[in-house]
Amino acid sequence: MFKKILVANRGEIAVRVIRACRELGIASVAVFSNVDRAALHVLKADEAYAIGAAAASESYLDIPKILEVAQRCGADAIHPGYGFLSENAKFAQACADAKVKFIGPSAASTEMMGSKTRARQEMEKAGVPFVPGTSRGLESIDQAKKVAAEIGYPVMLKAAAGGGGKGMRMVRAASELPSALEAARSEAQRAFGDSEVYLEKAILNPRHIEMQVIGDEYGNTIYLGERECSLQRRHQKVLEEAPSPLVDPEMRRRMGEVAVRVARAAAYCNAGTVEFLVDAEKNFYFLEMNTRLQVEHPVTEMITGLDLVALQIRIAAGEKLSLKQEEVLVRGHAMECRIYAEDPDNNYFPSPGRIEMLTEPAGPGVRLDSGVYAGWTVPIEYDPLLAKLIVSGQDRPQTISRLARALQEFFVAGIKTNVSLFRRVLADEDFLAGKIDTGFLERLPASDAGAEAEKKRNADVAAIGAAVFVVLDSATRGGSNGGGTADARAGVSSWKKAARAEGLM
Amino acid sequence: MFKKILVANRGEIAVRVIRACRELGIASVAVFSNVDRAALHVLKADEAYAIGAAAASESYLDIPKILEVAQRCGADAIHPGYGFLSENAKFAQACADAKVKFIGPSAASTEMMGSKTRARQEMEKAGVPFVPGTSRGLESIDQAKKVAAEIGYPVMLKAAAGGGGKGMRMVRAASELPSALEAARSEAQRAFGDSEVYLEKAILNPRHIEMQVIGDEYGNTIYLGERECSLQRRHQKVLEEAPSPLVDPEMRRRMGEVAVRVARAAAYCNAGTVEFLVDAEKNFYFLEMNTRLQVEHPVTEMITGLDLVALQIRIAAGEKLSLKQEEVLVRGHAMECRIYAEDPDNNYFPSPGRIEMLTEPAGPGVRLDSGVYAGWTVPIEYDPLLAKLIVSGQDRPQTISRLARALQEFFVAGIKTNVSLFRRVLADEDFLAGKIDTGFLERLPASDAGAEAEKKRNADVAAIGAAVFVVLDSATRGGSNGGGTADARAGVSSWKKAARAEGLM
Amino acid sequence: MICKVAIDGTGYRLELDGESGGWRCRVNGQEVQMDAVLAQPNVLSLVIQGRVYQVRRERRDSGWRIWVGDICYATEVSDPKSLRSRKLRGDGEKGPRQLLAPMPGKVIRLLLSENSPVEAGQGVVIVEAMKMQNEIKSPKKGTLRRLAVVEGAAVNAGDVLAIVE
Amino acid sequence: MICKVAIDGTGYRLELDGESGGWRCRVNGQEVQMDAVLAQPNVLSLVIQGRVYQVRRERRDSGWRIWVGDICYATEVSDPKSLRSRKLRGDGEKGPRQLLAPMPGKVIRLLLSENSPVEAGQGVVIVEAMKMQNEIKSPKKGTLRRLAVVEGAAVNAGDVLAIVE
Repeated sequence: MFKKILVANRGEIAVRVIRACRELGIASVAVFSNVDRAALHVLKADEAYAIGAAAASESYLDIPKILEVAQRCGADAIHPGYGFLSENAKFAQACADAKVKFIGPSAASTEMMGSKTRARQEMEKAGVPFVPGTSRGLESIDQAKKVAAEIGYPVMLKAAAGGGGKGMRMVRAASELPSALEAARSEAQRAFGDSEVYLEKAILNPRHIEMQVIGDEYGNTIYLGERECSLQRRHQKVLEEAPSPLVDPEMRRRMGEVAVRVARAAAYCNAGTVEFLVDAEKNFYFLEMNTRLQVEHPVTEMITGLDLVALQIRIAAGEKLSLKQEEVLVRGHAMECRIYAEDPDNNYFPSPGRIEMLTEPAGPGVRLDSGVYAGWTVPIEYDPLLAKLIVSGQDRPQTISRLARALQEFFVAGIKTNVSLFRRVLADEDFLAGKIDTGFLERLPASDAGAEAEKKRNADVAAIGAAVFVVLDSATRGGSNGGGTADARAGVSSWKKAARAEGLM
Repeated sequence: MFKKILVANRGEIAVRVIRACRELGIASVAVFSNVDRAALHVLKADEAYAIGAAAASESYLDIPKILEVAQRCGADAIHPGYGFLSENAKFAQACADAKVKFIGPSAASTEMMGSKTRARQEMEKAGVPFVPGTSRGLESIDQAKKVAAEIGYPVMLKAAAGGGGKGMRMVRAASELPSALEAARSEAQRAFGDSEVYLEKAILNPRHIEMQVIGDEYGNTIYLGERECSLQRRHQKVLEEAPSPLVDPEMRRRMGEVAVRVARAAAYCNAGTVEFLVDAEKNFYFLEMNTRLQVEHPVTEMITGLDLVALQIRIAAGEKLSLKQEEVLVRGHAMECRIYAEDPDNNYFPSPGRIEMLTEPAGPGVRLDSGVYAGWTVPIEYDPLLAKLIVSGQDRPQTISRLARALQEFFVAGIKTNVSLFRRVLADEDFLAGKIDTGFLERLPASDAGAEAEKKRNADVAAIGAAVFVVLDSATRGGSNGGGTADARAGVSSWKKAARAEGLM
Repeated sequence: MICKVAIDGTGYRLELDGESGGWRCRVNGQEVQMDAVLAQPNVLSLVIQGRVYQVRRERRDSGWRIWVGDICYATEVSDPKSLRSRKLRGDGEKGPRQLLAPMPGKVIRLLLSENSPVEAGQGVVIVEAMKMQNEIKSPKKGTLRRLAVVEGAAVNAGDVLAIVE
Repeated sequence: MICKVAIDGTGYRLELDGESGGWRCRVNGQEVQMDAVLAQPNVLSLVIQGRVYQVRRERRDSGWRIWVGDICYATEVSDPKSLRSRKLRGDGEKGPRQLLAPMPGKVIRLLLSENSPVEAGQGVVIVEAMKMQNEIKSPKKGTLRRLAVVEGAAVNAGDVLAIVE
């Protein structure tokens, strides 16, 4: 087993990997950019090293710097998390050259899957079902127009090196194509350092369902069930669940077997995810393979009882997969909410800044994978994901009501979060019935009648609360508007005494 | 289903029940004594009512007051939690008389099991295996001496109305019997309002293993697997796990079937626990039935995926048990640590007081059922249980290393806790091998070589940290020892600027 | 103690009084059975006629935010002048309107030039933050009177990006 | 800045210096590569020669407690006098010794009367707290010189219960 693992990431996923390392008795090494010195992953690691400026290209994407730290501190493996360098075949190769084990698939597998066009060619050979489109990067706007006209609008532009919605554009008409292509290319260049973009038929309001697979170095590959990831905004997943309300055991088996076939065709080792588009008739089409841990891996962990990060590490260390396909025991239901620093009342604009107050949910069936803490200033440079709230229950209805309860316990002040969005989702009848697709969030009414009624009803409570704060503030300061004890750590009763002593009450 | 449930308890279990109510869409009502106005269960409930003085006899044990609140607020059911009135048949009867549903077994079942002597008589009739002893309360010291002489020392004195170690005394010789009997009687009187005490043969260092059962009002009764509860100090459980490392599937089935027979003999409805003493030869003896939810119920929830409190409420509302014995799907392993406010370095004396700092563990496999928060003053009047840390894993070794990781994340200042005790337990070779019995904690060495070495090694880190605090304090106050910004919510970098501006650095 | 507060712009007059064992509270002259304790800094537990509320305060430059559970109220206390001045701050359709940066970030593109006509909802500036491109749109139809930023500029939340007239 | 601290009674001399971009630190004259940030009130993150430490401070009447991870150190800072005075406080076997209440609670039983002989480890007083009876034992063999409490008395942590000589 490894002695020391460098975690080439930040935020909640770095914390997640550090926890797994600790549970395996492996020392963990954090790396951090200038704005992340006080980030949670740095606080929680065993060792930590600065790797440069805030811009990811000068720190979390800087391969030589990261490898230099790994060798200086004696790390024998690197976990890339998701995003950043996790699907960068050059990085995997550079690790191999430096004799540091990359915890993930080989550079060759990553490279094949990393180029969506090449992946498509290989997977078509292996008989995997596909959505019609180009299997190569677009060379010109004219070519794009021609292909789009052939397969018919709407079409989807996608970054060949992409993932997570970056560099993706839906195009509904030929007139939109030039500006959309330019935007997609520039976003792809900025996000992945590669502007290659391809085109395929857009399936309107499909479901997005993915299958977790995992394989060891000895050719054993199994699937661990699907995740329903249809709730997306701007192609960014927002809420995931497992199992999918759509998928029955037979469909699960078929998808699982295709996913394993995909992995085998790529000689894939370690944890990976095969994404499918599913249409209204339950047909599924291969979308891409994510050659890394997914953000939403916890929902699979909850329903299988497995620890995917620990399995990743064990497999990378050369262990055999510890269970067979028939030993995968799926039980119950799980959902994950991605808590983003964004303002749902203001077009979901990012909301970085200082977390002034933070109350986190807990109790039965609640798991929180967080990358932040009260007092931490969320920087503007990175992904707005603050934390993942994952809940599990006996079945889907219990999981939903538990999630609603946990969200009610979640409180953040100082920055805005999308918590209120989930309240609307969980109250929606289509959602409750499992009728979801990638257009769900767009159709979801922005107004929340329940919240508005509650707001009206409780306005006098807010008034009373405000007045109590005024009284408490004045009780020790003597002023009428000072920043008194109600801010500080006042005892529950001490202010009352003080107020009485000063004749204020 | 009920519309409103009054929770006749406090602390973590009241919070647990309130959460279950919220998930079921039921309004929850907290009751509180004078010292509990700011307690977490009050903060989390939908409604809250004061019920009297700090002494439990004047509040949490005051049946008329609690029923008066239930009727005033329109609660249609009462959940008693554990302890307090949970095993008081008079309370169950008073609820029935007041037409408020008591969430638990009938007064008759509780009464039968509540008197350990009567329980013994009934269970002997049903052919349940027993430890030799009196099946009636002791009438005199002379009788006690006579019985003890017959069955041989050591013997155990137990409160007939008891549970949780209160009113229990091990007696090793006849000379100790008078004072032990008096002490047990007075403790029983104080704890349960009933001084009846009985006597039985003490089985030295047995295991304490219990079986969870649950039955509905239609005669369906099933078992949900065992819990290993051998780690006890002063007869108070400290760490529980499920499954027991001792119990194999065959033994589980036999114990489960005896437990179901016990429940049936008592016409038992709702959740209950049948406790067994298990000797070195794997013989198990009926000890008692706890006619309520156990403190340690979460470990069963973790391995079965069920929500016992939700099931309790559903059954009390007249629903049928939703699953059959063969549908109980046990997966993985779980452990619970009871975090007590007590000082492990000072004979485990209680340590009530103000919680100055609190950091709670989270992440994969970690569940925290807490009754406290930072800033809350733990009162001296009640049980020292602050919170329960429950972790689950794929198997026992993973669960142990995950628990160790979670304990490392747990930090409390202001009051002392027993967290360091668990560190010693988890490092013990016998514990790791599953070789535990009720004498384990007594035998566990008080010293912790690992911690002592770490303490020595890191003393200079403490010195550096202290000096940094001195610098930060002086940076804004100008004094050398003031209570400066390091207390307050200073930005990560602002103090540096201040320090530089004042030429201190 | 008498206290005036405005909750989302609506004024309330409160009389609060603490006796031994409890509070007395009047809201707009009407007696309300209420108890309050400060559970944590800026976190109150209120019990009003038996119902429990968790009330939190967040201090902002513009006043307080008072949270009742997870619902947020813009709150101003005891300063009638600021109430009045807020009402005077033009939010109407007439007159020049400022485009403010809704979050800190970097201006990566100007979509229009000064003095061009602009539709309501048309994009004016793109600000990148947290790896997302956010199009800042005109709140009204008119003329882009001024662009206050250049491409590449770092902006803070609330900074003026442009003025539409 | 020069700073003297005592950690569990052992003295350290520290020189700390903050430059732009980092700290300089000497411990007992020896240079140590160190960086520090205040993550939360009373919570520091230290990185010392690459290793990460979470250091917390708890203020007590008797000085600070400094926690490195979950290990606690009694700490006194910058006041040589208090270091000396602590050493003078007799904790030896000779002379009268006080029995102090280790926690707040209620005295429910006196097990000995004044002037009775007492063995080391013998119970003297029973204090009930958090529903548990706690026997407070004599730290030495001698005579119970004084009982400072009566049955039923409420005591706070640190209150003198009895004196054994």
